[in-house]
Amino acid sequence: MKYRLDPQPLEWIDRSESMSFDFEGQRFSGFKGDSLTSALLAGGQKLLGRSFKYHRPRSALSLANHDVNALFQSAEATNIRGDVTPVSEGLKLRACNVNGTLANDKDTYIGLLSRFLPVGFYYKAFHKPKKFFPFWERLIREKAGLGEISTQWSAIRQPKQYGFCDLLVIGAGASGMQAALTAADAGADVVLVDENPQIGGSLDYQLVNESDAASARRQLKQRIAEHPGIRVFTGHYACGWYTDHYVPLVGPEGIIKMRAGGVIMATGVMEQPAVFRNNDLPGVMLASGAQRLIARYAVKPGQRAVVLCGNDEGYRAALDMIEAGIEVAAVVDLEWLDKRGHWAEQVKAKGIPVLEQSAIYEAKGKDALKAVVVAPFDGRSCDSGQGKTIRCDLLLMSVGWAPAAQLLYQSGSKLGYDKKLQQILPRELSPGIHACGRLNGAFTLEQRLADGERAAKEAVAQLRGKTVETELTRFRDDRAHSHDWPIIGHPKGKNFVDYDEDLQLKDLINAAKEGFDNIELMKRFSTNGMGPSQGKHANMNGIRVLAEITRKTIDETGSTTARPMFHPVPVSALAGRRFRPERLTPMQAWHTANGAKMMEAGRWLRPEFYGAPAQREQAILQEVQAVRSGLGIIDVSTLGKIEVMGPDAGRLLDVVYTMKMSTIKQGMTRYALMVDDSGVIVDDGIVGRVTDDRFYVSATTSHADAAFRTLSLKIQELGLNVRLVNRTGSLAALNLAGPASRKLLSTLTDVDLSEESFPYLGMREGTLCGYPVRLIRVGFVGELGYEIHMPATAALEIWETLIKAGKPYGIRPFGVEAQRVLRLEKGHIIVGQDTDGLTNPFEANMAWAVPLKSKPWFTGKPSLALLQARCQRRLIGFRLPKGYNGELPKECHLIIENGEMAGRITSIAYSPALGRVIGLAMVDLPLAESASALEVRVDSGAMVTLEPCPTPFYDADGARQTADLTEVA
Amino acid sequence: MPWRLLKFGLKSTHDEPRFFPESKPLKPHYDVVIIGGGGHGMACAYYLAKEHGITDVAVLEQGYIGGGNTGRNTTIVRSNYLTPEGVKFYDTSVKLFEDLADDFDLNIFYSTRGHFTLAHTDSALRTMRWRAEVNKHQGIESEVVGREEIAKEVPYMDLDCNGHAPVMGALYHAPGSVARHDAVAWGYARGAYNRGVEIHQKTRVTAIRTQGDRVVGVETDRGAISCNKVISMVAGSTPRITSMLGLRTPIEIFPLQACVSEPVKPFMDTIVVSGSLHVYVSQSSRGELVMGASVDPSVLHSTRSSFDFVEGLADQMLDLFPFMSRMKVMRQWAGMSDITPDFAPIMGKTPIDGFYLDAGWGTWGFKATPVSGKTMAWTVANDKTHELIEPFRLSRFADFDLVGEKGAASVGH
Amino acid sequence: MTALHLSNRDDLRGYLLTGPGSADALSAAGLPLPQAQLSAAASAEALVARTGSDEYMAFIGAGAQQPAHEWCFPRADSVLALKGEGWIALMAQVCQYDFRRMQPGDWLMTSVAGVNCWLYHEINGALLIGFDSGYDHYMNELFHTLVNELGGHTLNEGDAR
Amino acid sequence: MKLLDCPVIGKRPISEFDYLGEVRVPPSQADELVWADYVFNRKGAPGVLRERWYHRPTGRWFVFDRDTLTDEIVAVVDAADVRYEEPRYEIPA
Repeated sequence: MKYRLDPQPLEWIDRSESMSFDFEGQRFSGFKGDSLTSALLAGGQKLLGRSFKYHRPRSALSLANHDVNALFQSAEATNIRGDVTPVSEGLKLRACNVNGTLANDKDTYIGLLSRFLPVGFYYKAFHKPKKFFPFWERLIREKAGLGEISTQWSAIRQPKQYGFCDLLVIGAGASGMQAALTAADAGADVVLVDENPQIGGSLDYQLVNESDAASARRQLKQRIAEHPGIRVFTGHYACGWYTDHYVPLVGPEGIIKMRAGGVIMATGVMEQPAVFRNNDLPGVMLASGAQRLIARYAVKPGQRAVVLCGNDEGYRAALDMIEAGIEVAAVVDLEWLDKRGHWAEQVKAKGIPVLEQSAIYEAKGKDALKAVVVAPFDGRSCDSGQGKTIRCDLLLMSVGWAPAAQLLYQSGSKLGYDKKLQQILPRELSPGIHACGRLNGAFTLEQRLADGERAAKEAVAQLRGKTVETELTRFRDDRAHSHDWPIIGHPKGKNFVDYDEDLQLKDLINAAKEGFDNIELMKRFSTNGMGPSQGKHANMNGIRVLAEITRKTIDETGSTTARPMFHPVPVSALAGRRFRPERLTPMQAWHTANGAKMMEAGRWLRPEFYGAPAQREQAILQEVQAVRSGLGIIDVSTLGKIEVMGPDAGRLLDVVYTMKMSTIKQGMTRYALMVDDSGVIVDDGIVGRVTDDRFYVSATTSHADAAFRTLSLKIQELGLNVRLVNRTGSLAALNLAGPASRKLLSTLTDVDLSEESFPYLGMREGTLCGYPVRLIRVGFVGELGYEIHMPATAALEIWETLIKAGKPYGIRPFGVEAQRVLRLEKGHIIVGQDTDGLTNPFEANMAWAVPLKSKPWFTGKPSLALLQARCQRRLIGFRLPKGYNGELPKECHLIIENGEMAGRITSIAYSPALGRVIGLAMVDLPLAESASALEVRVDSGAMVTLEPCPTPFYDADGARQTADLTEVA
Repeated sequence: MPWRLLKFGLKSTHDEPRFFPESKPLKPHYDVVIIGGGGHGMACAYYLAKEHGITDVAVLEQGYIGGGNTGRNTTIVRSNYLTPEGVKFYDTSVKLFEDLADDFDLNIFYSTRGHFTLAHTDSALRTMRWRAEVNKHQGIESEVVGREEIAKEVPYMDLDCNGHAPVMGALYHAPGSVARHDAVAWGYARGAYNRGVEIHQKTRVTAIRTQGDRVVGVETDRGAISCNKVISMVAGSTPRITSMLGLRTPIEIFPLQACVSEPVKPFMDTIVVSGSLHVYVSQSSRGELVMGASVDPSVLHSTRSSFDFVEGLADQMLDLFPFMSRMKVMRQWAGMSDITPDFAPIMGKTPIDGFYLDAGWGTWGFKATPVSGKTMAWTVANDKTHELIEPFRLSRFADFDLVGEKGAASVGH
Repeated sequence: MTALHLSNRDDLRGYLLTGPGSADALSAAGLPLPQAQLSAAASAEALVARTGSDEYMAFIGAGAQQPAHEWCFPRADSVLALKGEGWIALMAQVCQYDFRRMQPGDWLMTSVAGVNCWLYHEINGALLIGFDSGYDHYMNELFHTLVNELGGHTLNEGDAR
Repeated sequence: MKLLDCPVIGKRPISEFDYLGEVRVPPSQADELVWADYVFNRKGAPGVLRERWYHRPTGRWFVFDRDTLTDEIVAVVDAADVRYEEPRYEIPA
């Protein structure tokens, strides 16, 4: 590890534990705490990746999770960011987006073709002739993307948790640490979050060799560690700011969704590159990147350095390089040395040559930096004629900063460009949002600490409901730390503005020339800032370029919208634990023990039929026959079950349902149809009257919650004196249906089941197996039958008792499928199957359920009054000839009349009782009323003739629902 | 290498003409003012100029070209709708899309991928068959396919959805495509501009002037314009415009969100939609997965993002594609959807003479870009509703004569 | 604090009382009567929550008297009892509520892991989580997993008290 | 996730609510056009909208005035203030 330095005072690595891993087939080793990039650099591997488009050699830039040209992949993961991913033993890595090997990438030729691929070239080529586009597209797709995924990977889900705090401080640099302490001292419950594994921020790499920073660092860290009011989350990044201070913190173990009372943004600044020819060569780094590499990982970024300065910080970096044993060949300052402070003096004092009013005209080297050409710079361009070559293998760029203001933008805060600091700074903060530190223009250590304290005081006061004057500008520096034009043209280009997307200066200029001279349009046309780093080092220079071209100010130019995520977030973390609430009836265990094939009905599981999947059709038929000839039992616990009580109960039900419910006699029930304001059918069920002021309502499984909600809404709207109790879960229900039902039930209940005292549609209360139950004579399946509503706690016992006692009658449990056939034989609709999103009762052939004349009002009545005369279609019954054995039509096959669509089948099934196929179809008028035959087109394209017929198909006069057939027979 | 690329390489200067004009002052009068410089507005301007010779047209855009829902949608183009009128309309659009690159001489990356709409319940499967039958009747390639056929095309999908709501089948629509959304707006804008249409970005309409029941002009933050005809093609901003005229409509605005993953090498060639799981996904030519869900549950005139959206999307997506857990979501965004009660657009003439509406685009506006532009241009040029959009007239609500698209899944896209 | 553990409270019988006279019925049965809406009052054998202006939920043990009221309906809730160190961390995974704020005696109705629940913080420190018994299987499985992941243990009913 | 600050139950995430949209009151008298306007048309423009929300875990209804541009709750509305009598009229078809 020839580039590893002696121990650094604040290094993150643990030299007692080394780890080895493979990169591109070569063995490397690093220490615990190393990032992949630092370990590779320590081992002398400078080439870390290839660029997206031109496959140019690239290396480390920031060491701050912005290095998207050093992406790796393993058998288990892809697009691994080397600059922030810790080494682990045994990893096998290769570089992403290379054709062949990293060292020998066959796609490097694309770089040679770059002049043929100007900005937006793909919009202007490949589309003519049209038939060749798929060919070109395939080629383009092959080159697209970065890492490779494996579709064999298993799902990873990291549990998430909710977190809460008074104040969330994002960024644990000098100002963030101070803000957290000040706020916590004032009694606030503070969370301090930082994306790095340790708190300290730039104090620990930029000011690591500053003696006055050392004591501040020591004190801040120690006090934070000891403070009971501060919870610290290192290794977590705030991926976005969402409404009401909801800030997800993404960490190695998963996401903490932090809900804060207020947020202090101390997110700092992101160092920006200079734009010059070959500014992407391995060896060209951000100054802060080199400082991180040394301070955190004790890795030497090079042997002989040139430092390009547009600010004081560059001089600090130069001193740090010297400290690390790196030869500093020269400092190149974009301006005059006398603008700089004491760091520059120290550099000068060490005899380092400083080239003033100069810039890097170009960097040289094939696969790595070998030299730079320095030329005089007038603030806008270089005098290339006076270029001077300096040999070096490291170039540090220290030309300015962009605020890490993504979350600030997301919070709705306003920012603007400050000419004094040459930086975008906060101007107007949203409620509960605070900003401090370098993000807010406070640059010296004193300023940053004072600004942190200020922001915290303001935040705490605001939390406590006090109105406070924000003094955002009070501790801002009064000098620039960014150069307003660190951008150097070059006739041969390759001066990159966006490393992610391989965009050169001319690409932006040309985009603007073509009319894409709005910052958003420029982004979309050129793709500047659209890569994985989302413009973290491309946006600021992009704005500067566009402002220059259009001769506008930075503020007039504006910036693109900063959307989440701040850093990309793994889907495994976003997905979290898998919650799939599943609702079971009390009879579930019995169903599965007895071979039920279960189906999902919303959250419920219901038996579809009982038997092996292979015997599906047969099982359903047998279930149907059991109900018709003997006895069947079905679990209908999923029905909505609602008690409606109070003086206005009848009035409520009259408003909600089409038919009059307030006239139901005690102990009787009535079919209940619900439509919406526009007259469309939304639900059906039954309403029964328990006592004068008490009703019992059932609703369909899928609409149970909505029906309850509708009832309670009407109570609110009309101010009715009604109490509702939703008993869907506390009561179970079953339907005991078939000719033998009365006989069986009579032995188990104290209710008088005789036809005279308990007629069809009646409802009685009594006991069954000793439990209180409600019995309802229902007719959905068309046989004598009883719906039994019972306590959920007793349901299984009652069910099993009935099954046992029903043995002599051949009792058979039946599922949803058999019930569908049974109800179809009776011509009953299923809402949502025989109706669609626009079906009204007239179309559903249920005019009988719409008492327009006799009822003064119900929801949807005026609409139905209007729709009555405008019906365009009608639900009718049809059948196929007995013994039909041709291709069977299916639900939703179309009725065709004279070659035009004229309707569709909504339900169809073989009726064992009738010995033929029957169904319902929604058919256009007047065809529905006049046709003696309908043609339906089946899967094969053939036409099948349907014979319209009246419904019910079975037992039209309903005799079987009232007669006790075992006695009749 | 295509000739065009050679040409770029052989020239030393970049002398490509401008797509759009530089900013200049508004004229005091135009024959036609189009509010909204998205795909629809630009398409309408393009066809007005190209097919009807109407070029005294100003397109007023409050932001930048294509910056609204045109640049925020997930770029799916298809015609497998449920109603005959919907199918006819969107099929015309698909056909226009197929020739658009030629028409513009601009590559819009129109890429036919095939489109699966998954059914996880038997009722969804029934609706799929309904759609397939209606589609086939009108000559659209559309069919219900079983699990085996899905597995063949999308072998890496977990059809059992990890045990909940397994896939039972799908509606497969071979012509389902994606296109580069921005390029569609740019192509129309360039074509309109080259034919004399004026395009004014950063120009916000603040009022619409009427005399009696007639439109006579618009006011903007850059001055007033007199004109004879105003077409509102502003999707998510429609209620702001209609309220200037006191015109009531059923439109409500709900945010619709989407996100993209980090780019990876292409592996997914088809478009997959699941209404039950509220997800849809395709892979762009940049290698990013483009993913979306259904609209947010409450009205909001904002393009803010919510975290619940990405969480829910990620959670459901893993039931279909477990391996995606090791990918990363890079960026999320939102658009404002103008939703109607019957999930069909509102197009054509209005009770106000000279004021035309092209709205109610909900989550399905991008795929209608060419046909909307074309039929609206015809309608404006002839002051008579084009027959393709007759079913989408605003007055259908007063007539209780709604379009039946609601039967199709709400996550259609 | 003791180690995290989970138990089922099958001993509680639940009732919902609504309408005028609910409060009197509770008092007549000697049950505690909470004053504020969405607050609860407990006695040794009973827990009563006021869920509306004249609506109450009562959960009573074997020794308490069942309230007599025209509109009194038995409920069929499943009730989990969560107790011990780390219960707040566990709840943070399933519920968007700051449980650090929940004090003994507090009553809360919220969504837990996608299921509507009522929660009551017992004076002795256990958190009761009640929900529709249809979700019994789902919630038990989930909570057992969570408790095990967090290093706690699950107990049979009876062991809990 | 947005929070709704409600009377009695306090601040709750909107995922616990069903959104019922604009509070609408049937017209006291109506012809066909007025009725259709009530059924279908909405105040779609950005601004303060009076809306109903249903809190599922407690079964409670809330009415808020919310600014649909900024997503801020402007006022909590007493349910009694938005009550109406069910109308009783016939619309000539």
